[in-house]
Amino acid sequence: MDAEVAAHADAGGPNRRLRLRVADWPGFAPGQFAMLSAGARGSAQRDDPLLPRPMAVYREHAVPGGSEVEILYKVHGRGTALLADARPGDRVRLLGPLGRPFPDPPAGGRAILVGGGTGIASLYELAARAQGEVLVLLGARSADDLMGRDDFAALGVSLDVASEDGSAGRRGLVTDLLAEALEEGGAPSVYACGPTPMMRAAAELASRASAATWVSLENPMACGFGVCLGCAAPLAGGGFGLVCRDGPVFDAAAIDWENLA
Amino acid sequence: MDAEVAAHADAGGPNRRLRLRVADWPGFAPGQFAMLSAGARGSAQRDDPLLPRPMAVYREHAVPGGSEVEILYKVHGRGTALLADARPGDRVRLLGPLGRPFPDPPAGGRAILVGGGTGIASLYELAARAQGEVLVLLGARSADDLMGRDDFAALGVSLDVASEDGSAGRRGLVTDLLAEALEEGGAPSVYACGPTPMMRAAAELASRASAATWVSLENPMACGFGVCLGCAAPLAGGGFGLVCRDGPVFDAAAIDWENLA
Amino acid sequence: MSASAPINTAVDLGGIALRNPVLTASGTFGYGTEFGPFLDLRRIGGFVAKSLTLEPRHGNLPARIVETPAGMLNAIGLENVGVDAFVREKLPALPDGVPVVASVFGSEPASYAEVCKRLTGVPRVAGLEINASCPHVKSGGIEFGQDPTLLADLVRATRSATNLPLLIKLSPNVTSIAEMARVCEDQGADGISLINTLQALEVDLATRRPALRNVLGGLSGPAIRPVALRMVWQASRAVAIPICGIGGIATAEDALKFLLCGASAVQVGTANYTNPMAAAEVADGIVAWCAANGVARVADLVGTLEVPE
Amino acid sequence: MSASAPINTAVDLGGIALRNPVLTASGTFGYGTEFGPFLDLRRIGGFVAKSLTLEPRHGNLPARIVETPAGMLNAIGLENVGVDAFVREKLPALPDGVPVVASVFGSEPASYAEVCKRLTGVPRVAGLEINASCPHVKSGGIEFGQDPTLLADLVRATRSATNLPLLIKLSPNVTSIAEMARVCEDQGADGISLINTLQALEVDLATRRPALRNVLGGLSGPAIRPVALRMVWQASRAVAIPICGIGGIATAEDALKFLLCGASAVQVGTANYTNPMAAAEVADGIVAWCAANGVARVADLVGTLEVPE
Ligand SMILES: Cc1cc2nc3c(=O)[nH]c(=O)nc-3n(C[C@H](O)[C@H](O)[C@H](O)COP(=O)(O)OP(=O)(O)OC[C@H]3O[C@@H](n4cnc5c(N)ncnc54)[C@H](O)[C@@H]3O)c2cc1C
Ligand SMILES: Cc1cc2nc3c(=O)[nH]c(=O)nc-3n(C[C@H](O)[C@H](O)[C@H](O)COP(=O)(O)OP(=O)(O)OC[C@H]3O[C@@H](n4cnc5c(N)ncnc54)[C@H](O)[C@@H]3O)c2cc1C
Ligand SMILES: Cc1cc2nc3c(=O)[nH]c(=O)nc-3n(C[C@H](O)[C@H](O)[C@H](O)COP(=O)(O)O)c2cc1C
Ligand SMILES: Cc1cc2nc3c(=O)[nH]c(=O)nc-3n(C[C@H](O)[C@H](O)[C@H](O)COP(=O)(O)O)c2cc1C
Ligand code: FES
Ligand code: FES
Repeated sequence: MDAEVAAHADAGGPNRRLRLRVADWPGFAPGQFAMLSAGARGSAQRDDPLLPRPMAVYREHAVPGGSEVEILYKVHGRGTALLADARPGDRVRLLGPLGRPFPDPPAGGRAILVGGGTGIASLYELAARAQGEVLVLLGARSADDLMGRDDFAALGVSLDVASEDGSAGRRGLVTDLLAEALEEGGAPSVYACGPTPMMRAAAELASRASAATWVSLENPMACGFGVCLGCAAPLAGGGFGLVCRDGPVFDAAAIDWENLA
Repeated sequence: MDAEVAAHADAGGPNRRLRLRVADWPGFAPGQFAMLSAGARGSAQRDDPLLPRPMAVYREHAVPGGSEVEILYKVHGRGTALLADARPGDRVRLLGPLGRPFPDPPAGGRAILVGGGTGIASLYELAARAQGEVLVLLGARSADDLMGRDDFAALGVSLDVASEDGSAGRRGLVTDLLAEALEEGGAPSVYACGPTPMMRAAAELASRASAATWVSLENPMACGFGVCLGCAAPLAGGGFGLVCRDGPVFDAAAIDWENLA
Repeated sequence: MSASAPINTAVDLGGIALRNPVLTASGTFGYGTEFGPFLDLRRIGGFVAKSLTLEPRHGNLPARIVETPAGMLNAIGLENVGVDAFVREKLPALPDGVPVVASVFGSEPASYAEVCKRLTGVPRVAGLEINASCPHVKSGGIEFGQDPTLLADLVRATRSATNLPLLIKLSPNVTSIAEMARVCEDQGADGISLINTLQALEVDLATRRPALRNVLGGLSGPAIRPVALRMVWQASRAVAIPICGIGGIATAEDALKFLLCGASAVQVGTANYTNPMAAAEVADGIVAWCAANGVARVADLVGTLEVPE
Repeated sequence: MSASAPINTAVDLGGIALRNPVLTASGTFGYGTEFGPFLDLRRIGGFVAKSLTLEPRHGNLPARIVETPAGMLNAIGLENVGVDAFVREKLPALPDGVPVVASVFGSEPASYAEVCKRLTGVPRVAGLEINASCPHVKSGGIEFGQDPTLLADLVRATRSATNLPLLIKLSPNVTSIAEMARVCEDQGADGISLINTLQALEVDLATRRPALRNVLGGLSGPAIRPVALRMVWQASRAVAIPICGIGGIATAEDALKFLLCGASAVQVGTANYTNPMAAAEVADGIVAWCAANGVARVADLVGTLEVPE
C-alpha cells in the first residue's frame, strides 16, 4: 500500500500530474479510484490531516518491475496542497483500485463523456478505451483550471470545451454543450463526472433525450471501501448507495438528486 | 520567524547538522536557544505535531544578506524525525534567540565544559568564545551517538571523551572524567548540559570541589518565551524558575534537583 | 528474543475469551467481510459489528462525515441491516476463527432487550455490546449513557434478556464517567467499553452551515485519545469489571497505554479507515513490545500505570 | 475592496467594549508583557490575564506539559503572582490601549469574591472572568463548573462582589453545557466564556507513568475545536447573554466559525505558543474575510449559522 513518487509535475494552473510506482498494481477499469494519503508520508507519523483523499486513477503505465499509476489532481484544500509538496522518491499511502467502474460504452454506439472540474480525471481512460464513437465535453471555470485537455486531444476523439469566463472554448457551461450534442439525436450513452449541480443537469438533459446516463459521484469519503458508511448517496428508490462500494459510478436515474448534498 | 533551510547534513549516527538562513538574526550568546517547528512547513497547515521544539543555537555564520544559524540535533522522536526530512529550500518556523546565556568564563580562570547527549550542542559556542583555559568533556552512549567531537577538536581546546560502551574515548560516564579533572584542583568554573542525572551528578561533584557550576536544563517547552509556565524547574529556595526565560542556564546550586522531573 | 517463550497475549473481556486484546470498534469495520482483501481477521482478537437495531435503518442524509484536526466527525445515523438480516446474511459470511461481538442499539430499553434476545444463542456471537449513546425518545433526546437512571434501566433490561457476556459502551459526554461505570457494574454488566465519540460540531465557512447535515456529530480519531485514556483510568478505579478501551488507537504504543490505564482489551476504530491493516499491526506490535520489554503475559500489564505518590 | 467603507469590527462582550472580537486566553498570554517583542497588543481586541488567586501560588511540579495529537495537555497548577502583585506590578507594566480582563480563581466562593473585590475599581481592569474549573475543596474535588448548585453559589458570590462586567468561564467536562450556561444567566452573569480544557491523561510508555506529574491535565489546541464549537452553539441557544468562544482557534477561519455558532468574541489560547502573532493574525484575517465576503459589521455574523430545516 506504500507507493513511491516517480514523477510529479505541473499540469496547468492548480492542476498536478502525479506518477506513483506501485509494486502489485492489479490494473484498473475506467471510473475506479484510489485512496491517497493527504501528502507524502514523512519519517514519523503525523495525525493531521487524518483522512486519505479519493482520487480517480487517471492512467496506468507498465514499467520494469511494476506499474506506474498516474493521478491528475487539482490543488483544492489542505490535503491536496500537501500532496503537491511530494517530490520524487517520497512515499505516499495508496489503497486501490476501488469502486465500480463505468460500464463499457456500447461497441457500435455513440458515447458522450461530460466532465467538469476534477471530474474530468475520471473520464480519460473511458475515452481511451471506448470502442465506438466518442464525444468528449469538458468544462471548467477558466482555461487555467481546465484539466487534461491535451491528453484527450491526443486520443483523437471529438472534443469540445466550455469555460465560465470564456478563456477556453465556448463561454458557458459544459451542459450547454451537452444540450446541443443531444439534439443531434441518436440516443447516445452519457457518462458524466463533475460537481453535483453539473451532473444533475446533465442527467436531466440526457433523460429528456432518453439517453442512458452514468454519473460518477464525488462524495467525501473516510475509508473508501465500504465500512464507515460516510459516503452514502441517497437513492431514488429510498435508502442509500455507498459511493465507494456501490459506485462511484451510478445510473443517473437511481440517484435522489434532491437530497444529494 | 520563517527561516529557509540552507543546508542539512548527517553529523554521525542519529545526529544532523542544519543550517537555516534567517533574515534579521540579531546574534546570540552561548547557551541561548531557539524554538523550531517540528518539521518543515508544508504548503498547508498541519496541526500535528503541534508544538515547536527547543534547540540550542550551535553556531552562526554571516552570509551575504543575513545570517545562517546552525543547529546540531539528534533524531529522537517524532518532531526531530520530521525535521530530518527538511531539504534545502524548505521553510521552518524559528523563534529566537531565547533565554539567558551562560555567564562568560572568568578571563584568567579555568573552565570545564561537561556535555552529555544533546546537551553538547549548547556548549560549543561557549568553548569557542572562552578566553581562558578550557577543558571540554563529552559523553555519549556510543561513538555513533556522540555529537560535535570534531568541531570541538578543531577549536584546539583540551578535549576528553567518555562513552558508555567504550566505543569512543574512555568507557564510562562523562562525570567520571569530571571527577578526575576536578581532582587536578584550581577551583574551576563548571558548565554542564545534558540529561538531568548527569547534570545533577556534575553539580554534586563540582560543589564538593567548591567550583561554581552552571547547568543548562532541558525541560519540555510549549512556548519558549515565558507565557505557558510549562517549563518550570523547581528551585532550591522554593518556587520555580522558568527554563525558557530565567534559564535555560541556572546556577546549579539554585536547582531543587530532587523534584526536577 | 527468538529463543524465549512466546508471549501470552490471551485476555478475558467479561467472559469473552480473546486470543489477543485487539478488537475493531463498532461502525468502523462494517460487518467484517469488507476487510477481506486487506486483513486476515485471524490476526486480531475480535471484532465488534456495526450497531444493530430491531428494524433495518437507512441513516442520515449526507454529508455524514467531515475531517477535523487529527480526527473526524460522523453522523451516520445508525444505518444498519437490522438484527435479523445480520443473523441471516452477515454472520454466515464471516470467516471462521474470529470472535464476533454484536453491538446493540434501540430507542427504548425494550427494543434493546429484544435485539439482545434475537442474538442470544446464535452461533458465532461471542458477546454483546450495548451502545448506550442513543438518544432516549421519551426523555427528550438525552442519551441513555448520559443519565444514571436511564442507564440503569437499560442495563437491567438487557441483562435480563441475555446470558451472553454483556458489555456496556458508554458515552464520554458526561460529568462523571466513574458514576456511569458504577451503574453498569451494579446492574450486572460483565464489562464496559469506552469511549464512544465526543459530541461535536464543524462548520462549513463557505456555506455558513454545519458541515454535517445532522448538525451535530461524533468526534473520533487520535484527537480524542487523551480524553479516552483519562476516562478508562477513572472508570477502572471505580469498578472491578473489565474495561475495553477505545479512542484514537492507531499503534501498539497507543494500545499499551490503554492497558496500563486499566483496559483489559482495546478497540481500533477510525484508524481502520486510514490503514485497513491497523488492528493487526497493533496486535503484532504489542507482542513485539512485550518481547522487547520482558513482559511474558499481556494481561499482566493491565492497570499497572505507576502513579506518583 | 480598497474603495469600500472600512469593516466595523467592534463588539460588545457583556459590557466590555472591544475594538475587535479577538482576545487572548487566560494562561496562554502571561501577564501581557511577555509578548512585547512579538506582538503589538493594540492589534487585538483584548487580553485575559493568567488566573489570579488571593495569595501567590507556586503551581505543580514538572512535568507540567506534554504534546498530544493536534493538541497538548497542561497541569500548571495555577501558578500566579497573586491578585495584589498583579495590581501593583503587572498591570502598570502593560502597554496602553488594550482592554484587560482579569481571570479569577479560588477554592471557595468567598475567596473568589475577595479577589473580585480587589480588582474592582482598579484602572485598566475592564472586566472579570471567573475560572469555574477549580476543584471545590469542600465538595471533594468536583469543579464549580461541574455542578449546577456549586456554580450558582459561585456566580452569586462573585456577582455581588463586583459591578465590573462579569464573565463565567465554564468547564467542558459536563453532561449539559446548556444547563450550566442557564445557571450563569440566572445568577446575573454578563457573559460566558467557553470552553476551558478537556480533562485528559497521557502516558509515558517508557516509564509506565503518567506523562504529567499531576496525572490528569487539560487538553487544549486544535484537537478540541469541534467540541468547543458544539458547546458554544448549544450554550448560545440556551441563553441570551453573550458568549466568548475558546478552543483550538488558530486562524481567522476558526474564529469566524465560532462567531457563526453564536460567540460574540473569541479567545486565542494554545496557538499563541506555536505562533506568538497568532491573535493579531486572526484579527486581521477576520477583516480580510469580511471584506471579501461583503460583511460590513463583524457583529452581524454572530449566531448566523444556517441550520437545515
Ligand atoms: C471517487 C472520487 C474520485 C475523485 N477523483 C479526483 C481526481 O481524479 N482528481 C481530483 O483532483 N480530485 C478528485 N476527486 C476530488 C478529491 O477527492 C478532492 O478534491 C479532495 O479530496 C480535496 O481534498 P483537499 O484536502 O484538498 O480539500 P479539503 O477541502 O481540505 O478536504 C477536506 C475534506 O473534504 C473532502 N473533500 C473536499 N472536496 C472533496 C470533493 N470534491 N470530493 C470528495 N471529497 C472532498 C476531503 O477528502 C477531505 O476529507 C475525487 C473524489 C471522489 C469521491
Ligand atoms: C533549551 C534546550 C535546548 C536544546 N538543545 C538541543 C540541541 O541543540 N540539540 C538537540 O538535539 N536537542 C536539544 N534539546 C532537546 C530537544 O528539544 C529534544 O530532543 C526534542 O524536543 C525532541 O523532540 P522529538 O519530537 O524528536 O521527541 P518527542 O519525544 O517525540 O517529543 C515529544 C515532546 O517532548 C518534548 N521533548 C522530548 N525530549 C525532550 C528533551 N530532551 N528536552 C526537551 N523537550 C523534550 C518535545 O519538545 C515534544 O514537545 C534541547 C532542549 C532544550 C530545552
Ligand atoms: C463512522 C463511524 C461510525 C460509528 N458507528 C458506531 C456504531 O454504529 N456503534 C457504536 O457503538 N460506535 C460507533 N462508532 C464509534 C466507534 O466505535 C468508537 O467508539 C469511536 O469512533 C472512538 O474510537 P476511534 O477514535 O478509534 O474511532 C462509530 C465511529 C465512526 C467514526
Ligand atoms: C498552559 C495553559 C495554561 C492555562 N491556564 C489557564 C488559566 O490560568 N485560567 C484559565 O481560565 N484557563 C487557562 N487555560 C485554558 C485556556 O485559557 C483555554 O481555555 C484552553 O486552553 C482552550 O483554548 P485553546 O485550545 O485555544 O488553548 C490554560 C491553557 C493552557 C494550555
Ligand atoms: S467511504 Fe467509507 S463507506 Fe464509503
Ligand atoms: S516554555 Fe512556556 S513558559 Fe517556558
